[in-house]
Amino acid sequence: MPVEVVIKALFILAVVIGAFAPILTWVERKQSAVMQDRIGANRADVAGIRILGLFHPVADVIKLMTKEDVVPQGANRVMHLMAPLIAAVPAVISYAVIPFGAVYTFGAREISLVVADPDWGLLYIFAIGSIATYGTIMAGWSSNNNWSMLGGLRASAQMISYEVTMGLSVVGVFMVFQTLKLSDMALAQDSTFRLLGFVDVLFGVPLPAWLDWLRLPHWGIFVQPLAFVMFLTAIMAENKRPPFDMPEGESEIVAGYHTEYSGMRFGLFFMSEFIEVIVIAGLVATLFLGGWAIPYLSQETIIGAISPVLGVGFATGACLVLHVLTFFLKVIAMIWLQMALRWSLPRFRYDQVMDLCWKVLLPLSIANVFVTGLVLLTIQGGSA
Amino acid sequence: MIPLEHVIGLSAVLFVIGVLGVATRRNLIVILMSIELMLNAVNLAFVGFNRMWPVVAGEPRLDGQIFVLMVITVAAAEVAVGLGIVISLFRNRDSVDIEEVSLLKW
Amino acid sequence: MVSAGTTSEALRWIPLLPLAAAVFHGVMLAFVRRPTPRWVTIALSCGSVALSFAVACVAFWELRGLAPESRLLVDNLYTWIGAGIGDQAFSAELAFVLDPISAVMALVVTGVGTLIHVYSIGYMDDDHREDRGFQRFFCYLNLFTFSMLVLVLANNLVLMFVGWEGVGLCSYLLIGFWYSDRFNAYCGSKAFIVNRIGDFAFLVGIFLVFRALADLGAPSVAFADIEKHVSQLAGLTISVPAWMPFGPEWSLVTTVALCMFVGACGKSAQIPLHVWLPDAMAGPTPVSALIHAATMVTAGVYLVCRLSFLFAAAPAASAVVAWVGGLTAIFAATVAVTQTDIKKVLAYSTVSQLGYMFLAEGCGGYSAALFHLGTHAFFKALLFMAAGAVILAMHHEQDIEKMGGLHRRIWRTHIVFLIGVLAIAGAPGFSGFFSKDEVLVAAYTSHVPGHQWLYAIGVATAGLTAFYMFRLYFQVFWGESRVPEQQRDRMRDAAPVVIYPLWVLAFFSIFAGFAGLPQAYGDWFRGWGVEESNSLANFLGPALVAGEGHALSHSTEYAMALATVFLAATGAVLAWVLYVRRPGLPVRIARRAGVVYRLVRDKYYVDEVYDAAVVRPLVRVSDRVLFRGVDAGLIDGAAVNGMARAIRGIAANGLKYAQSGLTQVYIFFMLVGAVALVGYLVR
Amino acid sequence: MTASVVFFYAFAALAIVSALGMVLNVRNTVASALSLVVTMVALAGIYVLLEAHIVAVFQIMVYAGAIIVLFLFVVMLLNLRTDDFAPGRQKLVKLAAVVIALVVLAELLRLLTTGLPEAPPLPEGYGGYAQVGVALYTDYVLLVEVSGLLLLAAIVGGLILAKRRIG
Repeated sequence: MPVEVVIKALFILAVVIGAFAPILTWVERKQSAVMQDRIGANRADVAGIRILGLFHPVADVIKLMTKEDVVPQGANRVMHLMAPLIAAVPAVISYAVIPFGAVYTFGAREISLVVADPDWGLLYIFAIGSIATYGTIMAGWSSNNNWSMLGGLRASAQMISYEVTMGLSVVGVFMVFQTLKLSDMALAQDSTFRLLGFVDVLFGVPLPAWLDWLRLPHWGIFVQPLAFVMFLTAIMAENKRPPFDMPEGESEIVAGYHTEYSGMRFGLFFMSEFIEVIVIAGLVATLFLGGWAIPYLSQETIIGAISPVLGVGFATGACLVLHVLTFFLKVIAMIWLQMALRWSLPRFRYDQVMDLCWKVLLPLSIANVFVTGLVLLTIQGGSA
Repeated sequence: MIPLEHVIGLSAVLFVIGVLGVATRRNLIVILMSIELMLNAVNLAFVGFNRMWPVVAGEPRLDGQIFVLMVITVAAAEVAVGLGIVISLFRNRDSVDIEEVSLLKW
Repeated sequence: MVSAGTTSEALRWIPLLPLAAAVFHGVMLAFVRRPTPRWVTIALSCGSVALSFAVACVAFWELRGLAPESRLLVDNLYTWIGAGIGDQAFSAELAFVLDPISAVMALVVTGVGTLIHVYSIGYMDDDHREDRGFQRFFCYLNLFTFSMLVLVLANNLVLMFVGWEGVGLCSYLLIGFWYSDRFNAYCGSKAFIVNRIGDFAFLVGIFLVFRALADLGAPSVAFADIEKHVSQLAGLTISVPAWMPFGPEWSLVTTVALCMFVGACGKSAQIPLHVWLPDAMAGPTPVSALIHAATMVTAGVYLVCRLSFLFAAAPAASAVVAWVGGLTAIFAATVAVTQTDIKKVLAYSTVSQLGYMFLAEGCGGYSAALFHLGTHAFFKALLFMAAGAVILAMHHEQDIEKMGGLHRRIWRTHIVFLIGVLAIAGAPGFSGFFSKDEVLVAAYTSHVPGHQWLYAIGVATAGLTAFYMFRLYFQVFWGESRVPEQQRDRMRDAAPVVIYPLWVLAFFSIFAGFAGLPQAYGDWFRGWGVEESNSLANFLGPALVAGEGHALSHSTEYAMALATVFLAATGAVLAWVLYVRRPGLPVRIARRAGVVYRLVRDKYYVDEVYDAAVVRPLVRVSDRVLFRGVDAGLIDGAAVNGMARAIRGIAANGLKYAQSGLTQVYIFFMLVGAVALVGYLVR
Repeated sequence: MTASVVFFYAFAALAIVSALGMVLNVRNTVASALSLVVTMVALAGIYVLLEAHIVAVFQIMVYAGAIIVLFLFVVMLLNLRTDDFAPGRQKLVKLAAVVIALVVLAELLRLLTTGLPEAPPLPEGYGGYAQVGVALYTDYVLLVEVSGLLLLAAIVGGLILAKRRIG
């Protein structure tokens, strides 16, 4: 295994698990506080230093680590212990295929900023995501607790339902970008398209030259806006966070599938949710927001602009840094969006969740596929 | 390289395990799962043979893999209906024991 | 396989338009509860047929524009039946072809059809029964037009057979249109069943041709392919058991031709399958005009023309055609003399005229046959429709004994009827004169055994025709009125929509003859810029096999025509004497003739003979042997119930224990089977 | 022995063991189902080793991600904690079935004694989603259509079977 891959993997793990995930617990509390006009977490201190309550995550970890790890009576011990791991691992390894930068050429060396880049990257994420379901189900079943089992039951139904919609809603996206490979997808979005180009294509009216300047980044959200909404909805439902937290539903079934968990095992469920938030943010950014792409400034443009001044090598390096920063900026924006949604919307009723999936999103996503196909056919001259 | 005899052999072993499950277990759900196992064994054989002859007459052929995809599709349909039957059976008999379901006889 | 030809996509609309109307009516009748407004029905039905006529005209014009040898329009919709690969590939296309023969037919069918559709509006106007007869009638009529056009335009035998059966079906439906009367339903069934006999032979013919062509390595049923291989076919024979007549080897072409001719006999009401046509008059009069005079019954004539190359290759079959046609002509003419039902007379006249056409075809005068077919379509349709107008005026009274002296009351009908009578009788200048002349010339000049006799029969029939037609005319329109008093004053001509189509037909009955003016008369107009007068024959020529050219001197032709006209005039005068001057005479003659009169009046007892020889034994065998013995006893008793009883016995006493209801026991048995199978494979 | 061969035997052993675990576990249906998931995943691994990536992904997505979850869902819905069935009625038949199944295995393995050809190297781009997609929508388009119909029928059928009351 090349060193490069290890470095990239370590980097992403460090960023995601080491930095983002713990801070997210704090972010969530802070954001909810802001939205509810409170101050939020600010008490934990080390020798009187509070820095906005940033010590709370540390304190939380210490608390969870030191708590007793209870296995309830009559529970299936092995399954009970394994469940949190199965929930957490897929979330972490999905990050392997999300590119956080483009391919950069340093002399003879090509550096691609993605840990693993299979052709079927998107399918990989779906496949891994479907494994994550088992953690929840096992937790719910093995706890020997009716609330837990109800939670597991709800989780299984909800997750297989939304998996279908999630898959179908992005079909339009990979029809547009003609690839399932996430790095290619991001690369395809590193360009722009004419906002009024459809006039030219549909009616054969050539656009005046000045209108050619009215351009949008060739991002998924602009070419597949409906898919963006549907995919975000479906994947948030997959993550089981509010407003889709039926499997936990603390006002109904105590705490759902993790009622009987304590200590770091509970922490793992907790963490896996946050890691998934980051995965969702990264995935949505890659699919719909151009990934690492800087709007209106393609890779060649940037390198071409800087290299006369500072040389190609430095220019490439600068571009790399800019791209990675852009990517994480987008990830942060998407995390913020999820947090805002989580604290804005009340929990759905169970039948509403199912109705939304099967009666709204699924037909819409199929319609989206049709319309996308039609548009693509028109643009390509309809000779298919 | 992976010896293909062993792939097919593994397929045969898994198939027979599935057969055993169908023939000996009384839990209808487990029987359905055993059928899935048998289908999977067949899939494995398909993929193995496909790997053995990927190119036919100078043209890459994916027939084996496509068949597997179709088998998966059929399996999904089969499970949907099969589990529907299980649920309605359980509703009527309060059990999924296949030996309970023996009314259809002389 | 479609032979080379100019592609013309317009062709498909000729049959499809009437079909569309029929389908619309069918849907409205079957699925829509509310009645369709009459004007919709009328506009759709008449409009579609008229439009189809227009398309046919356009296509005809396009056809005329082509060089004579390559006059062939083709519209290949799709491959209907495809089988086999390579050399043995067989395909029957759903393709329409328009060559001169089918062009003439298509024009006649759509043209006369349009007029009859219009006429039907008036004729069926009083049909207010609750089964929505008006729309039903037009539905059938459109369906018929469609089927007939498929028959005419088909490029292969199988497609033609579809149209053939379609017209048979429509004929059945329309004869029994007023099905609440049992007799009408009976007549419909009779027509259908008698036609089946012919159709069976036709089907055998198709199979034989297909089989023979397959043996030659070119399986096909397309006319073009058959024609291409006809010389090879001529050498083939069929082995039959030695005890059969003419065995043990039959000439294939002759057999096929005879099979086809039997089919034609059924459809065109030739001896011995003519019995259905007079009974078919039970249907509404427009139907009699369209189906049983102008178009469907000529399908047989058309078939023989279509396969003229086949008949030309089989002289024996041709002779049979000629003789059957001739005998039918005179036979039906004699019967027509004695009938008193106005439509029956016309029906027998139709049979007789069809016999004429076959006579011409058997003698090699295919274009003469088609010529007569066309003119006959005009004047016979005219006669039927005029008769229909009379019937309307008489409030559905059809017995001519109860008419008489109508010329004053319904003078418009009278005039057109007279034109029709003159045309069919062969009055010089009228269309029938020329076409009949051509038929007789063909008979005179042919080499069919006994062609002199055939000619004599033809001439005699011409005289008889004039006699019975004038008899009909005088009985109906002249002499003393035998109409009941109170009805007499209320009689008037039918509505304009009924009468106007008659004028059109009357026009054609007079002048259609000039389309195929024989050269002998054409020469009279030479000075007027007419070079080739016999344009119809010239037009048809390339599509038909070359007939035996008749090198008759003009003077011979004039002499022949004169003889015919003289006989016809004699017949007409005789009719006048018998039915106007001395009305009492016919009865006395009939009484004197006694047995002969009764024999002829009762149509030579053909129906009775068939009834005794075929129908009754068949019914008896079906009832006693097949139903009670075979079906109830053998099949129901022994096979169905016996089998069930046997199985019940076996199953109840032993096999039931295998059905334990335990799924896994079944699985076990399955496994045992699998082990056996796999074990056998790896043995 | 390369890494892939080692992985193959590891996955094969895992598949066999977990399959046996599924069939032999008579107490806990959920555990059976989870064993089956392991078999599925192991098979997916073998598919990857056999360079059938798309099949592997779908194996996990559909089998592991949907079908077995559905099994688990039903088990949990019916709350089948343990198999407490009445004493069986057909012990002998089952014993015979086991024997016969083993005979089948012997027969199948006997078929294998003839040497199979070595797996040839694969052409460029073989088995990618593009190629699979093209094959699906050209040569096998009828199959795709029919399976779509089958799925629809299965959805309707499953719905009607599992619904408590119609209407």
